[in-house]
Amino acid sequence: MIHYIVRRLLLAVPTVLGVCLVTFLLFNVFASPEAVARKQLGKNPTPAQVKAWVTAHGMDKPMFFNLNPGKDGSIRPFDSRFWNHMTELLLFRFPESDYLHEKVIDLLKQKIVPSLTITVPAFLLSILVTLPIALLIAYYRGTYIDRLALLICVILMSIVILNYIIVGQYLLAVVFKYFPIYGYDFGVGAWKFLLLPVILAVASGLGGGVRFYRTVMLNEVRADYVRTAMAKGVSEEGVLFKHVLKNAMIPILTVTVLSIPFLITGSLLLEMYFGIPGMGNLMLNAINSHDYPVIRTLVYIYSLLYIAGSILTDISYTLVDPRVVFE
Amino acid sequence: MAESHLQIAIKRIKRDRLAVSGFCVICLFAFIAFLDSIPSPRRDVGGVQWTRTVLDALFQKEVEISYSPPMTMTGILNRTEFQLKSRHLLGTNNLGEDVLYNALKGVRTAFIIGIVPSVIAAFFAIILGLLAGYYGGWVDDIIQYIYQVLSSIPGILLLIAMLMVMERGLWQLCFALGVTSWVGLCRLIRGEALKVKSMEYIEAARALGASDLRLLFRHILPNVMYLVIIEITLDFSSLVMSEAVLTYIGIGVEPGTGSWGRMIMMADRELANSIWWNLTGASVFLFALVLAFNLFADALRDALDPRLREG
Amino acid sequence: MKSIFSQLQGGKGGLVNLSSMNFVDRKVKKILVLAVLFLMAFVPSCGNNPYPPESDKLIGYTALGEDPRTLDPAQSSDTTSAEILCQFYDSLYQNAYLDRPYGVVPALAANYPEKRIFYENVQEKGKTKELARMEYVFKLRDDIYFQDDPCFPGGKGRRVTANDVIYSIKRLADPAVRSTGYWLVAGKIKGINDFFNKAAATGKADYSLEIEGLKAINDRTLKIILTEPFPAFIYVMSMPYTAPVPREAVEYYNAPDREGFSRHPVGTGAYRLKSWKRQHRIIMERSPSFRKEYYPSTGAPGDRESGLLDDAGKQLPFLDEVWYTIISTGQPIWLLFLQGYLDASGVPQEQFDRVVTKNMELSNQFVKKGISLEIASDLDIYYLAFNMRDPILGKNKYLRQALSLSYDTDLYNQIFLNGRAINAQGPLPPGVFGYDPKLKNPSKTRDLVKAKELMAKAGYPGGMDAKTGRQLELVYDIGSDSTRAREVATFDMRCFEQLGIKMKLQVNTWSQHLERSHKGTFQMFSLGWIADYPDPENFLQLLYGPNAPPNPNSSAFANPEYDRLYEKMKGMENTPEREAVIHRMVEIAIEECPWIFNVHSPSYVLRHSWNKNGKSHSISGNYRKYVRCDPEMRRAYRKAENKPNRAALFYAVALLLVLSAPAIVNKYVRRRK
Amino acid sequence: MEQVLKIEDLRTHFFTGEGVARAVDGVSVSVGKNRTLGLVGESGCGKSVTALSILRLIPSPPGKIVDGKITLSGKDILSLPEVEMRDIRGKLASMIFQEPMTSLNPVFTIGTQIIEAVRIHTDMGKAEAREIATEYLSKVGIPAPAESMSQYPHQLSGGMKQRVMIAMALCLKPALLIADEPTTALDVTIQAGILRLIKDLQAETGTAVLLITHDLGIIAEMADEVAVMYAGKVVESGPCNSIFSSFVHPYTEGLFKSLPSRTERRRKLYTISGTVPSALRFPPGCRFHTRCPLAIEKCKSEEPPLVDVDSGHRCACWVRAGGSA
Repeated sequence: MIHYIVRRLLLAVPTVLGVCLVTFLLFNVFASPEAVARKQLGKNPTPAQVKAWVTAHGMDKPMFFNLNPGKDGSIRPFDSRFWNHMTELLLFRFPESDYLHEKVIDLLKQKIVPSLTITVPAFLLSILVTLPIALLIAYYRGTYIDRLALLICVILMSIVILNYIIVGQYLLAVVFKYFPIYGYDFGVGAWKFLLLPVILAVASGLGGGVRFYRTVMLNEVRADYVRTAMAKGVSEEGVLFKHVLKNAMIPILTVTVLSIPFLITGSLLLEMYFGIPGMGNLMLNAINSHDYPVIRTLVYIYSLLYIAGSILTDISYTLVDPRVVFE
Repeated sequence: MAESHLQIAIKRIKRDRLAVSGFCVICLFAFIAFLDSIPSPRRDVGGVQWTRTVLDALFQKEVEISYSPPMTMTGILNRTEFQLKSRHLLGTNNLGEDVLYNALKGVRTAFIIGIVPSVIAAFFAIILGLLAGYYGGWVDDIIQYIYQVLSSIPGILLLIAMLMVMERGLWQLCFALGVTSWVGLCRLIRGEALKVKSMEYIEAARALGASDLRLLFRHILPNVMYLVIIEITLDFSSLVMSEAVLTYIGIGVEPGTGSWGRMIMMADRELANSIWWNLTGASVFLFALVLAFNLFADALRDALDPRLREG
Repeated sequence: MKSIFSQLQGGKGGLVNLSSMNFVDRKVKKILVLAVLFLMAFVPSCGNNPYPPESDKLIGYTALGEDPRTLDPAQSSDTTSAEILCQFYDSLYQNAYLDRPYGVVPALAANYPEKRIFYENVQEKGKTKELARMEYVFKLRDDIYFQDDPCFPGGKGRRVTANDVIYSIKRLADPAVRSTGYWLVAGKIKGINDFFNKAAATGKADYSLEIEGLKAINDRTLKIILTEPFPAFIYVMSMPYTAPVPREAVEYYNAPDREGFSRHPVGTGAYRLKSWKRQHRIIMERSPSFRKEYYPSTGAPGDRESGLLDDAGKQLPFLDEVWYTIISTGQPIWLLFLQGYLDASGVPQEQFDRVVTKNMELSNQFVKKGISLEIASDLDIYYLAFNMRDPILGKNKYLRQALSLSYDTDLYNQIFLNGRAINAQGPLPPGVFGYDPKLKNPSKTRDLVKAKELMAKAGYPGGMDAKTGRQLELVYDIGSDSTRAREVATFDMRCFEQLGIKMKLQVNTWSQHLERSHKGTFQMFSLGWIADYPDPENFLQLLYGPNAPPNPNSSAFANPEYDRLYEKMKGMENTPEREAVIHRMVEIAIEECPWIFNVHSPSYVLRHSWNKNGKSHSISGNYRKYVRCDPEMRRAYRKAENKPNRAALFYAVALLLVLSAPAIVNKYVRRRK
Repeated sequence: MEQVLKIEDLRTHFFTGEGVARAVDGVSVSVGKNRTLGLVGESGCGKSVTALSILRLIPSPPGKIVDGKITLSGKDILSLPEVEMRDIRGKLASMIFQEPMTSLNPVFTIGTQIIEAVRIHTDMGKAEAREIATEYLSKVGIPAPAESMSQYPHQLSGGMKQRVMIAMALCLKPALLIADEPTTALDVTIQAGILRLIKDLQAETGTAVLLITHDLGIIAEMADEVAVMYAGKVVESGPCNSIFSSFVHPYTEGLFKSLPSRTERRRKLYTISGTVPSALRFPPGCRFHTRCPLAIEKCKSEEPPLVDVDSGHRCACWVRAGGSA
């Protein structure tokens, strides 16, 4: 197994390099340094200031190879934007945020916990809620209950998440006053701020989730082994909850484990709407303030997580599917 | 053969009452988008350089001072031409703009956002997927590498990064959405092309001396087209919704383009003031189109996908 | 658990046939019951208070639109950063809290500065020129200490000296600091440009270099020499840019492994930073080393009546802590304010009609809640600029006046600003020295008859060019394609079309727009200006000839008399004489009509009854220390406004049960069969 | 003789969107203890549906047993509530399926699956059930049965899987074993072994066997009685010898003719012309008339009844067996 993981990690290296290259192209080739500088320097920057900013960020260096002699006359061909960018990312020497004047890595450390406090409960709760509902619907498959439930699922899916959030906040927090409208607290006090976002996150994913799980279940229900189990005298519920569920876990696991990296991404909208100071908010702020170093670093780190997540998915297959073995 | 498949598919869809009603709604919306795409034959008043369309001419209501509830009579700046009825059927927003008109203006944007990125994505996916599946070898390796890299970057971030470095705009958004979403389809097409490639009739055509290009586009492409069509219809809903969300968080279409996301963004604060019509107007339009497409796309997939047909 | 279970199943003929239930159902039902119980019992009791339980500290609750970009006073450019760091950093002077028109009073300085104009002979291109210089001498108070901080030996804040002020000003000219306030002193303080250039050339600023115009005579006395007379310089000395910062703190916190000086303010203000969680909350607490300062005992007319002078002579600050919750969207601010969790709020535009009546008073439902409304003039002017270099508009005063006369500011105000703005008569907004409340601009009373007469006088009777007989055509530029911009433009153009003129709209991107305005290829567009400091000079410079584009005089208005008066006014003190000069300048501007003066847009602030001593100020400053609060009133209000609605929850659960009825019925039917 | 299974006029219909498919439309057969009934017919003629109907495993909706009576060891199956039906499945009657590859649950071990079958119907503890499972695994000829218990289905070959299925089906000594094409998916070399196994175990336990197949060779080897089905109906039934020696129905004749003959190598293989009619639209009259070389006018309008042509040999045909009715 260790052998397998090592091999997968080695295979991921070219992908990581590719991600670095993509971010370089996006942020160095398509974006003009002067424009970025002006956005960061506020009202009335003097040209000298702009130039100083560009120099300080190394954005005046040549793109790929630096053939100009430096101050001491030596030529350092790899002191270029491309190579600096690559070493910065690959060696985890993350830059400072242009807007917040703080190390991106420090920002991440601050933001990750609030994001997780909302995405992890939402993630677990939504599995806990959608899976049983999907099983129930699979139990009633073919009946009008199934058709009705499916229609409701499609309807729930067709409501944009904005509406869940806006109407949910309005009803539950503004009109009925069950929850705080906005805010967050670090530590245990956070729970009362998390309830509403978590409920809304679960609700907004309910339709799609139930439908997906139902499809997975029904694909399994049609399988031959189900008939065998029924012929053995296993009750329909037993078949559903034991035989079908364990088989259905395979596709479910793929989707679930792959979505784990996104737990760290946080929920952009929920964080923005409820004032949770997490990764989503960081990202939004970076967007609005054109904070390239933050976005660049986030793209890179999330890609690493995503790659790790996909390796994790493959490993987790072995837990539910005996047919999969490492080789 | 293909003909009869199509006929069977149509028959299957016709049987599904929900899908048929979904299709009708889509047609209605498409008609509105069409009206909003052809320039109005009428001349503008006062030489204002609006790029006016038939929809503008038909529905544009005058601007009021501020909010007015649904069914209010139009008022202060009396310009009585080109009005369907002299009422604000869905009221006006804080700028006094007619909500119904704004919502109708969102239809065309929704259709563009719903279709153009898919088409762009399909373009990339078809070309790269076919090449990878057909030629295999190093071509396949390179293309697989490209989409391996792209799919390793979480879509939303890649999208944000692209929109950050580009100017904001409807077409830029379409492009960014398209470029970030072709990987899945490409994978499917590659697999399908691999499968079709080894089939006997392709072998036969090759033996008859058909060129690679001809094989690719005359013989293999039609066999993977159903995947493309399914993908495009299935993606429509999520694209329309993502436009609303992206505009809401400030990286979607630029101001001045009709957009339900923008309407929702402007309206979300109004609920507390019991001004519900603006939010409701945008949301209902969005919901209706998305629901119609969801219902229709499901039926279409069930009807077209041979894998499901046999199952 | 079991008892609840059976209760829920009901007695006779319960919803479900219990005997036939198997293990799966039981599990599902258990989860359902748990969920319902959770909803019923737990949710309403969690309460909607967004703050931790209150202690006996007196806390003020405020909202902030975004994180401050920086807490380094040399870098602040946005109002959000300024709002926060002004509380930490006092400058030599501060904006007078209650006085209107705006003025400054000493803060760290012991008194107003001594000023002197002297002349100096300068060699320029071989010729000797005599130039006027201005010398300021500032005296610092004796009891000013930096806030206690680990960067000082023993953690005790040291006394502030004149050298600290010099250090702070030098920082503005250090390219590495990336100061956004350098332009305020660049070219003004003698020798500061040399300092900047040297630093830029070597890549590192040498703070031991002397700047000619900056001298510490002794620990308490500071001399500044300006390259020209500029009385408004006292405003520069009241801005946070020039607030003294301790060199120890800069060096200590900018060490590689520390979080940076921009995150760790060490100043002399009434408050110091207690905690700052990004995108969440900034908490500031009373600084124990704050100097003895007292609430002002004089104010603007009406302040005594409205109770703003009740606390006169009391020691500042009043609040133990101020909590700034960062809320990026407007709606939560408004809702939290209504729930009593914020002490003050603006009036959101979409709420305006509901909050403010047609007579510009607070509507009854808010008055009943004890909320009060303050309408404060912001120092701004919105206007339509004509291009004075344009061959048609630039040469034709009557045409410009006619256009001005045809413009309906009142209707504009109604449509686009809920009628909240003030009809501008001239370039100066209320609250600025030299503003004349009695001023009546003859071209600002909408009068189409008169406008048409002027059109004839201008050579365009009925909008037709008298010479060529062709209809006059004018181009209106907008710099954005937003709906709003188009709406406004359409409105403006409709006004002018009534004179028979043909209007064309030119839609630009912002960069195109700037280019057109720099090249002077436009004819008219609308603009706004918000003051940097409360001196009329800041507004009147917008029409000063040498300030033509790319500088802020977008109209490229050039009038020799105006320019001469401007140069004179710039160096004058706020005397009646200066006022007369300003009035004359305004008169010229009105007569020549390079702009259509549109509106001044005031700000509307709502305050709860417990929020005492609130008064809005257009320019950022250290105002938190004046604010007082009555916690009892606040507690009572919050309690009354935040009762959760339990009935709705009950109905929701009932609805859920009804929705799940088909499944239960179906199950029952199946069993029977 | 004691009848273990007696099916009378069974009708199982499927109610689909396109109409009612009468997959089984009036089938009556019976099997006695220790006997084997072979059910023969082309695919789609309703054999499997009949089998599934016995265990009431018809997917419902859309399927439904609309009429008929099934008696299994004296119990009226169709009137039992679902809960009691569960006790019958696997205990009184068990079933093995065509696809051994997919019929076992891939994510459980073989042991788990057999033990589950045992424990559902008995009060045995885990250890006891394991013993029985191991015993039966060795009985069906699995080498190293104890080790195989912890193996997963994918680790076994197709033949082994089918043996596991048989072990699972017989471990509770059911009165009836339904074998639905048990060897179709297997290699020819393995087929004989599986069939032998079924026969051996039948001899040991006295189980009645309902063998469903389209392979007349297997019938010849295994069955005591034969019923030939066409389009949801039994067209000919009787003792194996009688049918093989003197088939009456033209359809049966067609089936036999289409067997590759050992004696006449040169002759072209016979095929029954036309295709099986869709269950949605059975032709009126005799359902075989559209393909029958002997069809007369009467066949097109009236349905032939099943009549005795020999002792216990019954046939439904107007032409060959019609005169007497």
